[in-house]
Amino acid sequence: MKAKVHVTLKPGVLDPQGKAVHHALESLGFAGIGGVRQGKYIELDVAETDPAKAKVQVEEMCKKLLANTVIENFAIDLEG
Amino acid sequence: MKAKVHVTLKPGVLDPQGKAVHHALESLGFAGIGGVRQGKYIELDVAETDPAKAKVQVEEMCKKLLANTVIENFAIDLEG
Amino acid sequence: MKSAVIVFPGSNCDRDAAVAITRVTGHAPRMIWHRDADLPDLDLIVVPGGFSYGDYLRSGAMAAHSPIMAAVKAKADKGVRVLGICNGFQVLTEAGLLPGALMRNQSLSFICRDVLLRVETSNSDFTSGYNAGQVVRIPVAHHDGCFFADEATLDRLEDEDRVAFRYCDAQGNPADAANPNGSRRNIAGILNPGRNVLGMMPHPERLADPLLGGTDGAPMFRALAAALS
Amino acid sequence: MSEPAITPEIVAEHGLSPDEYDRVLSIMGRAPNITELGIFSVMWSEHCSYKSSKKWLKTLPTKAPWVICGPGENAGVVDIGDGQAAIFKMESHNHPSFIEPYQGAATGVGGILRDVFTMGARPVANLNALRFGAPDHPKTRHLVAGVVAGIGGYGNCVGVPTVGGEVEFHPSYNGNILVNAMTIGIADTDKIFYSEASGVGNPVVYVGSKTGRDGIHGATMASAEFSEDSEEKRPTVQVGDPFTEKLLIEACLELMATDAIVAIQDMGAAGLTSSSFEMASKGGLGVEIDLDRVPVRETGMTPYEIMLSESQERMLMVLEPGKEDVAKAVFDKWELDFSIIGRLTDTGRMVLTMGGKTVADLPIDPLAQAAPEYDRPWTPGKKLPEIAAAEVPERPWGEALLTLVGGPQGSSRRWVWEQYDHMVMGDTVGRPGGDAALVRIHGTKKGLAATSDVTPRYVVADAHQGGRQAVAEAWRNLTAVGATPLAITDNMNFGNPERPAIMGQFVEAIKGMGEACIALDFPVVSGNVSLYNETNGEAILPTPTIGAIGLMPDVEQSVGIGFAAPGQALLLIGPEGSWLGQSWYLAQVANRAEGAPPPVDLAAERRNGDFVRGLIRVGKVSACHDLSDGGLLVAVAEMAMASGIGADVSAQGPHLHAALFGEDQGRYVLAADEAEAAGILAAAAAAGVPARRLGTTGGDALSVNGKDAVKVADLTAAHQGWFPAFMG
Ligand SMILES: Nc1ncnc2c1ncn2[C@@H]1O[C@H](COP(=O)(O)OP(=O)(O)O)[C@@H](O)[C@H]1O
Ligand SMILES: [Mg+2]
Repeated sequence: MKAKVHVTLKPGVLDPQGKAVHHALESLGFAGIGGVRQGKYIELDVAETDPAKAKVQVEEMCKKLLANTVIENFAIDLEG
Repeated sequence: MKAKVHVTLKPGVLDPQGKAVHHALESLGFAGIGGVRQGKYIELDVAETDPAKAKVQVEEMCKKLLANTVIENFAIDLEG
Repeated sequence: MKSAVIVFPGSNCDRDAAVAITRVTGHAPRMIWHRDADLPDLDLIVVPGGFSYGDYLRSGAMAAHSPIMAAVKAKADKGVRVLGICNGFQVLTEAGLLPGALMRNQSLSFICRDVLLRVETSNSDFTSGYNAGQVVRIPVAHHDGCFFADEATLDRLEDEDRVAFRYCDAQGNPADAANPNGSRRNIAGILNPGRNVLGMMPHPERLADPLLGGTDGAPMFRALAAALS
Repeated sequence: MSEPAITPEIVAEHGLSPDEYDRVLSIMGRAPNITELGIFSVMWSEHCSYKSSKKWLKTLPTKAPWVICGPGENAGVVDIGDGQAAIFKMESHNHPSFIEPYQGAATGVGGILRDVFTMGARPVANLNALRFGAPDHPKTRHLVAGVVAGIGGYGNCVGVPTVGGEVEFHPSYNGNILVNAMTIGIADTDKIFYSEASGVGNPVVYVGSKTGRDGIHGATMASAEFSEDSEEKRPTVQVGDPFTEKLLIEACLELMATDAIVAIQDMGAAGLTSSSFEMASKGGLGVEIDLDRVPVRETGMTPYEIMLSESQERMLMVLEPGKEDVAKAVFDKWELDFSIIGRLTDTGRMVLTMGGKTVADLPIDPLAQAAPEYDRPWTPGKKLPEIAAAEVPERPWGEALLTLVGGPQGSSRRWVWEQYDHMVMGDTVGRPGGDAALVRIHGTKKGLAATSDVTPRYVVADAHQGGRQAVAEAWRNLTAVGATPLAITDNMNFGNPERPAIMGQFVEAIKGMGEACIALDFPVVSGNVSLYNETNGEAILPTPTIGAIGLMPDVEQSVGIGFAAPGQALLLIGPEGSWLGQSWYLAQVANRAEGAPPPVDLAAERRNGDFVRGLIRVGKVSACHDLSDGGLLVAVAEMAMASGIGADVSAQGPHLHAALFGEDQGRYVLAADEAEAAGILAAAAAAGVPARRLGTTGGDALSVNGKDAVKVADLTAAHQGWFPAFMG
């Protein structure tokens, strides 16, 4: 299966990248931008074909490695 | 509206971060991982309420700044 | 030689470049703040190293889109020499003055050390102070120095003699082990078709003073001054 | 918005003892509200009030003719001649780095940089002293990788070279690593900025980043013993933004070049609370702050949150009246927040308002003066027996040497420092890998030498000798490059001071440090205390890290550790090796961490060092290395590896292992032209300095008494190989 993982900063955690991107977009003349947050997007192929089991496995991966749960949240989508 | 932008490396462009994550997952004992690709995920709030116009605007942002089209593709989802 | 160093928020090798140029050529460059949209009459523009805009999003991306880069592009089109060092190289590729992209080092770590470079061409005002094939020692200090371009672009760079420097071993071989960051074909620096724009990851300004451990960077500035005076 | 009632539980959560809370009540004359309680809590925390350590810190020598400002300000200031001053300090970020190694270490660097540029100095060098758990502990690699990346990520981006430091491994740090960061800056002596507020009515200005809910309670976290459930406290981790810091440095220095600033203070631990409090308190004034004017990045922040937030990259200033526009223009140029949030008053009170209402009103002086100060009970450490060399089994020296230089403690730290930009700013004359780093003072031929040192295994065995040794080793490392040692900053990392044995380590280490400072004319000008470094009751090795700087009048005169050429004479300055107690050899070759550590003869230390420095300054020496961990042979091996040139050395004495690997103090190895050797030995004899011909450089191997050569290339492979292999 394909797992799509989004890793985003927890609400309230400073996002210097998002802040800088926001600023840069404004100076490029884009108006009306309320806020920008930047995260990571990770795609993985896992051999596991049972969605429930795959989910558990990818969750494990997120907790152990993909996300820094001190400051980040993660969300998992499974496909096919 | 909220725009969700995925920026991913083009196929064929080497992804050392994805490779390192793959390797690290394996050494943590996760088996059966076929491949890992890492990209960026950017969330923006835009004032524009017309979906078509918002899409054009965010596409502009991607081409001008958010993605480097020499090496990256982007995809845009609009919400709300 | 009338030269200038562009200063972006987050540039941090701007002073180093100015010191080296002054030291080697006797001409002090002007420091130009990124918001100054007009550039004076110049022979050489240096886009220095550092972390412009924090290198957030992608190294060099935000600086590449700042107004001053439009002015730099216009000067480059008129043949003014433009030297991008490290972050400056990243800015020049992001701005489209040079092909390719600089990606995260293969090791994923920042790397600061002296490396050996083979001078690939002496046919430019930047490299005419060296002999083609000469091996020089110059430091790198970067996180995103892995030069990437598609095969066709790489072939064209080679066919047009636009590769300026390659990472090499002591014998001058562009060996894998001598490549600090995974750059395609060990490329450390490239020229534009007009040969008036050079981007390179290593820092020639860091070794232009014997007290800092070497002077292999000095011939670049000396040659530029000779050509442009 | 309803505020929580002040219950005994809430008081306890704020780290205030019932006794301390009674004092709060008597100062306030009423029960505090939650914001006021929060302010008391952070101001009286160990971190801000130094309540356990103050009594002893006061005993350290802090004066010398060249000291411009000792402890008490953001950083220490020493005169380096020609109207210039060096400003420096070291600070710990131990707990945050254990919880989130990248951000914890990064924000540690950010914080110490701010302490230095707050005073008007441009930061010119960073150092970092790191201590991790056992290499085979499951968390160690992750922590090493994160901390090193974080230090590099921050320092590289702000463009200040990271030129030196230490890395050690020991199981006592398994659950409590140490991350001590040091910054050195240069200022003009007539442009130094202090934090003492003055001028009733003067505007109080906030600059830098916006305030969020970061690290609320960070200061109290740094003052409480660690336990497994501190994982719960995770959201207190702050994220650093080195790009904003770089802008803040440039903006502050630009404004400092004008005469707009009366006083300035960074917002460090306890953020807006401690910065505003300390500025007003030092000036004997009051302060009024309108919290609605504090730039915030989140909605609905309470007064409590705004006052206690530890968001990074922020500064508080008092301006000359009428200079608001000048200052605002500078911060606008650098695209940083700028807000006039209040003014100084003559009431002696801190009055906070929000939404037009007073949300806190406390007296400044009584609060500051009533800050608890404890004379905690302490017990002296037990004296350990001296280990006789004869009872330590002897192994072939080549094998022992490879073990030492190729192991976790003795291997090269190149893997670490190559992730740090150590050359940016174009003045790094002495790069990492030698005894002290050497940074040229921009535009001059002078240089500052810098080092950080402590040998915790000595301190745990005998805190008094260990304290002396830490200072002496720092002094020696500066001397070994030719510099005149000037002053130190100390970072006292210890366990729980409420335990008399730990308090005893602290007290004895301070006594030893103080003696060494006096004997070596090496005052303490700044420092930091980090207590409660324990996990589940297990304390770290007592670790009083010494950061030190020295002055090199002409950087061209300095020497490095690498042999300059083959055929050079090698000389040993100082006594023969004899002391194996607490040595690397005993621990790593004989597997025994035992005995008394080497004593430090401070008079000999000074005499030998002054002699060596004198020789270097007159150009008689081509390479120099002090002897420390691993003794004579490890030092010679490091000199050989640094140059790729071998050497033969002669060893004397009844026990070869003690002669080669003993860690006796106050010693150096010098290389010199053959023609100079006799003269140097004669001068040493005249000066009463023990010295002898040790050997000769040359070839591609190291040998002892002409025998048993070990190839330099093999030593180098082992020395360079361990760290990268460990990190994978
Ligand atoms: N964390 C670090 N960052 C930068 N340099 C380091 C670090 N750790 C060690 N070094 C450098 O490695 C060299 C050897 O360190 P160390 O063995 O502690 O030196 P010494 O024994 O002379 O005190 C020194 O130049 C030191 O500055
Ligand atoms: Mg040393």
